Amino acid sequence: MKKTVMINLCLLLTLLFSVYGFAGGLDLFEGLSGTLRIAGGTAHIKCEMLAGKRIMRRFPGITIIIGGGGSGVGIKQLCEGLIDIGNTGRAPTAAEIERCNLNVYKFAVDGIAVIVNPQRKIQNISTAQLVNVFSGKTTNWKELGGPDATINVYTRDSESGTRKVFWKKGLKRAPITRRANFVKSNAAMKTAVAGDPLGIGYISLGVADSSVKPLAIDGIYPSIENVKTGKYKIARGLYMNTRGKPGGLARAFIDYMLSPEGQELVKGCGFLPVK
Amino acid sequence: MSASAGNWKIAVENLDVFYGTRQVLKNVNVEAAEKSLTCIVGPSGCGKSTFLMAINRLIDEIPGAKAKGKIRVKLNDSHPMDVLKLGDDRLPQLRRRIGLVFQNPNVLPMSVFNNVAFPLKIMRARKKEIEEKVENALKKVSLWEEVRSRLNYPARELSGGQQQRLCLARVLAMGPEILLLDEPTSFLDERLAIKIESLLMELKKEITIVMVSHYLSQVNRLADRVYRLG
Amino acid sequence: MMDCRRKAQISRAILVLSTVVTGSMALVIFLFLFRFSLPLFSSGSLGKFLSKNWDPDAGAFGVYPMIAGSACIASLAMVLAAPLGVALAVFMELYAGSRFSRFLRYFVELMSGIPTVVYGFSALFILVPLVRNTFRYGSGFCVLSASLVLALLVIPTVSLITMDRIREVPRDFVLAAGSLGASRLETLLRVQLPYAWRGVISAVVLGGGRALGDTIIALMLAGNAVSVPSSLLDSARTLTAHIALVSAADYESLSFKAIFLCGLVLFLFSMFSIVFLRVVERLKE
Amino acid sequence: MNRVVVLTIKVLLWVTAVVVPCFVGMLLFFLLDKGLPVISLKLLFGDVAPVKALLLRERVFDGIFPAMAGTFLVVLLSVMWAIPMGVLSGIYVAEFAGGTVKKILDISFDVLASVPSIVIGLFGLTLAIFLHKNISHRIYPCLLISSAALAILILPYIVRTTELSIESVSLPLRLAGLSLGATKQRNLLSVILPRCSGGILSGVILATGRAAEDTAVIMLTGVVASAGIPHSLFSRFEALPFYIYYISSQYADQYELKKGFGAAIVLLIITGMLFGFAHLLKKLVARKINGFD
Repeated sequence: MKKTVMINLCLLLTLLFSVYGFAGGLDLFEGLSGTLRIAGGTAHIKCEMLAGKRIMRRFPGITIIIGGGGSGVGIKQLCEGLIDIGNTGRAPTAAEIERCNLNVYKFAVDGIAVIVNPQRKIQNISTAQLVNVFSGKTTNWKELGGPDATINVYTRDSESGTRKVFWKKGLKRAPITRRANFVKSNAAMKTAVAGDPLGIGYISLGVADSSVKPLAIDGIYPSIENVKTGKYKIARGLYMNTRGKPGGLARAFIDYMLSPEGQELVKGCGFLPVK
Repeated sequence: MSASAGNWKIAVENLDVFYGTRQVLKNVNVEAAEKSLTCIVGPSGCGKSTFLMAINRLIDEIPGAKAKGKIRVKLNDSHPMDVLKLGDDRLPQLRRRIGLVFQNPNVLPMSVFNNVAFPLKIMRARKKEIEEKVENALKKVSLWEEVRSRLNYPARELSGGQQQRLCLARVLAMGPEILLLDEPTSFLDERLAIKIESLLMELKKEITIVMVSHYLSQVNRLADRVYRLG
Repeated sequence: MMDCRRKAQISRAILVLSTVVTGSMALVIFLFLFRFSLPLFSSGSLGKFLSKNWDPDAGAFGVYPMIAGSACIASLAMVLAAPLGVALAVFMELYAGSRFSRFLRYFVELMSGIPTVVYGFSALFILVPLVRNTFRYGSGFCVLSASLVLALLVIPTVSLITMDRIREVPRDFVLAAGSLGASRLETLLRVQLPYAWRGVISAVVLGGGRALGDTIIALMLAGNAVSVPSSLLDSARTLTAHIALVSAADYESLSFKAIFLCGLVLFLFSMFSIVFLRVVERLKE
Repeated sequence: MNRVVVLTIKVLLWVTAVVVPCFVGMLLFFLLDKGLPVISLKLLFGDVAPVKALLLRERVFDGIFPAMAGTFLVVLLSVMWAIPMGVLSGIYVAEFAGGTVKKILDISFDVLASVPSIVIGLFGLTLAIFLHKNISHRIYPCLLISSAALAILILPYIVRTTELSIESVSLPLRLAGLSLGATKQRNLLSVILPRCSGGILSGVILATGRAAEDTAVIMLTGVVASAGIPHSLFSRFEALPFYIYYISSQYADQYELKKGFGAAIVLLIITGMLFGFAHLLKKLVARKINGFD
């Protein structure tokens, strides 16, 4: 009994230390200054912003700018040299790696959940139903056991890594209806479905919160536990990519995200740490 | 107190007109008898035109203009009334009964025919009636022969003299009881001026005319009564 | 004396230089849009870019749905804004001088100063749910929502220009019509408005250009689906929103070239509308 | 006209005159209702002391201060590019260009004024990429590129108001200076320009308002959702209109949404003040001209 208390206390202390940055992680940035540009995948943003704020609070000489656009944009801007780190929510393709001489760092594992508005009673959806809804064959909630109203499908554009993975693993490469509304990022997906009682979309597990309701697919609930055990299949790695070997701020940032402190952060964001 | 006895048609009492803060007319008193021709004379810029525009309340359309005093008018089949006290909605009616012809011919941007037909169309006359009245009016001002082949041409293409007569015809077509004329012959050559003058002599048997002019000879020939402004 | 002339020459040179730069700006923008979308014309693949499919993963780069979306949203906005704008102008002239008319004039001027993003932001939380709940079809992000708000954006343009042009109608005509017994309304409708018809057309065309050129309202409210809308409640994407959405960094890529085509279409439309207006203004009655 | 027709028309006019302001009023009221309670120093500066933030001693992460500063800087820069170019061109077109040249220039400025802002943004973006590839790898979409693109957006307004103000100076006044032996340049500087400076200034202020509210141009040329206060021309930056757009599509929680409302009100106040000031100035100028002539 006493032992568990001790362990708990220790854990709490480490947590506190890591939050306040005494525990080594932030020291990676000692002596560095300048601007670090990051863009691309939007599932990463929340987590990287948290890290960025910590770093910038401690080191006023460092500016970290994190933009979105989607995984595809991340790779393209990286290739053009417009940014230092390109986020992707999917593994870069071999062609991309070769063309831009990419170094790839996986720092988290993420699941992609199908979400609806909390007003919907539905809990579970089968893969077949999912395919029909997203390809535009099923257009009424009645067919899913809901009210007699149209289903509003929300999707991401072709730059999105989330879309690519969801399309491949969730929809089994079935086409997505052209009548779908487009949103620009994972966060925007959450806002859109939270605001539309008749909406359905797909989103990074780390970005989803209580304002939207994840659906179990074929009976399996999209939780980080189920991703970890491999039961929930629609999962993907989150990557940070650099052109060539990273140096300076980019190197430090990637190291920080992979450090125990960074990985703790990753966990806090609702992702599965890789270490 | 009121206008002196007799069959007056218009009685203007203590009329002041202001443009903004500038006073254009000061304490004007004029009386026009029914079926007569009253002339207003005075140096240019003394407000003769303003005086005419006050009678049919057209000064309301000039931003900042304001009239004070009394302008009493006795129209057929109605009681004498003070024009300045009329509500806005009755002004169109009033202006149809009191026709005004400007010194500068201000034809509307339409065809010759439509210029004369404009007031008739507004009164919702029938097509046939309009055509007749237009022809009659144009004949009265001796314009018919000149424009009958050009009725659908823009009125602006007529000569100055023709435009002036067109404007007179336009007003006559309304069949007014009172005719206000501002230098009706200023753009006309002598031959036409004489024609118009004889038309006016003819008209005043039927309707009341108030005319502004600075041709003294013309005034002497036509006027039953003369007032001097300024 | 010599010094003086020298000074004049220099100042003149500065004037000419800055005028050359600013005056050629429109041309420069055109040339660069043309330069980057040129490969589309010369390679004979223009048809591919005007097709109905936009799916970069499948190699489809058709911008036709966006052209249709722009046309639908802008024209619906104008169908609303043109009569309302002209009506407001007529109202303000009809009751010119009254307190309400003066208030309206200030209000319309204020409207022209409201940032488009503010319109979009408000409408996102009021209008979109309203449309969704009223029609019980679709998400509320649709042609109708975008057009309604665009109409608000354009109304001041239409009514202020129309009003200015009505005011330019010579006073003589107003007096003539008044003296012939026309009421103010009749004068406005039968004399002033017909005389100012070129002004009304200018107002509507310039307003239409504004509706077509605005990005943020359609981006926020139209839903951005890549398909030709078949009802007012369908989601649609405009050319402008498409340019904003396809963020890319590589101007050699096909999706970026398609974006330049969108830009070129928008540019050509605004150029033709200006030329059209010049021709209209020069027409005789 | 028929009484019924007249009545119908009048009713329609009244309905328009009441409904349009009501509709706009509703949108604004909603905004004020949601946003006014949020307006506070906390909205602007988050948890940082205002003085420290203003002196750039401490960085603001949770307030809209960086967005306001970004908007201020990008607008200031764009106006700085656009005023000299625009006014000089306006002077040339009004005073020196004649005949065909003037006609071509007028058309060119009208076309430029009607080019959608997103197209100008696209121009700026491509320019940035081009410069990045061919001139210097240090150039990205940034404050400099954004302000230059915004300058292109507002240039035609400034040229046109300058031109119109100069042309509205009456002939007698022009001749008065010239008849006293002034050169054309002298006359321009000491008679004509002072006379129409008010008109030009009100045009410039209106153009400033245009630059402050535009979202499309900066969206493509360097604005981001969080960048802090830019410390050089080559930095990315934040801006109020983009912040509002960004929040609208992806607010994380209700507090962030409220900040969006607050930011919308702040932007409305800024542009409203600029427009109000410009109109006031226009009126003063009109009165002055009427008073003298």
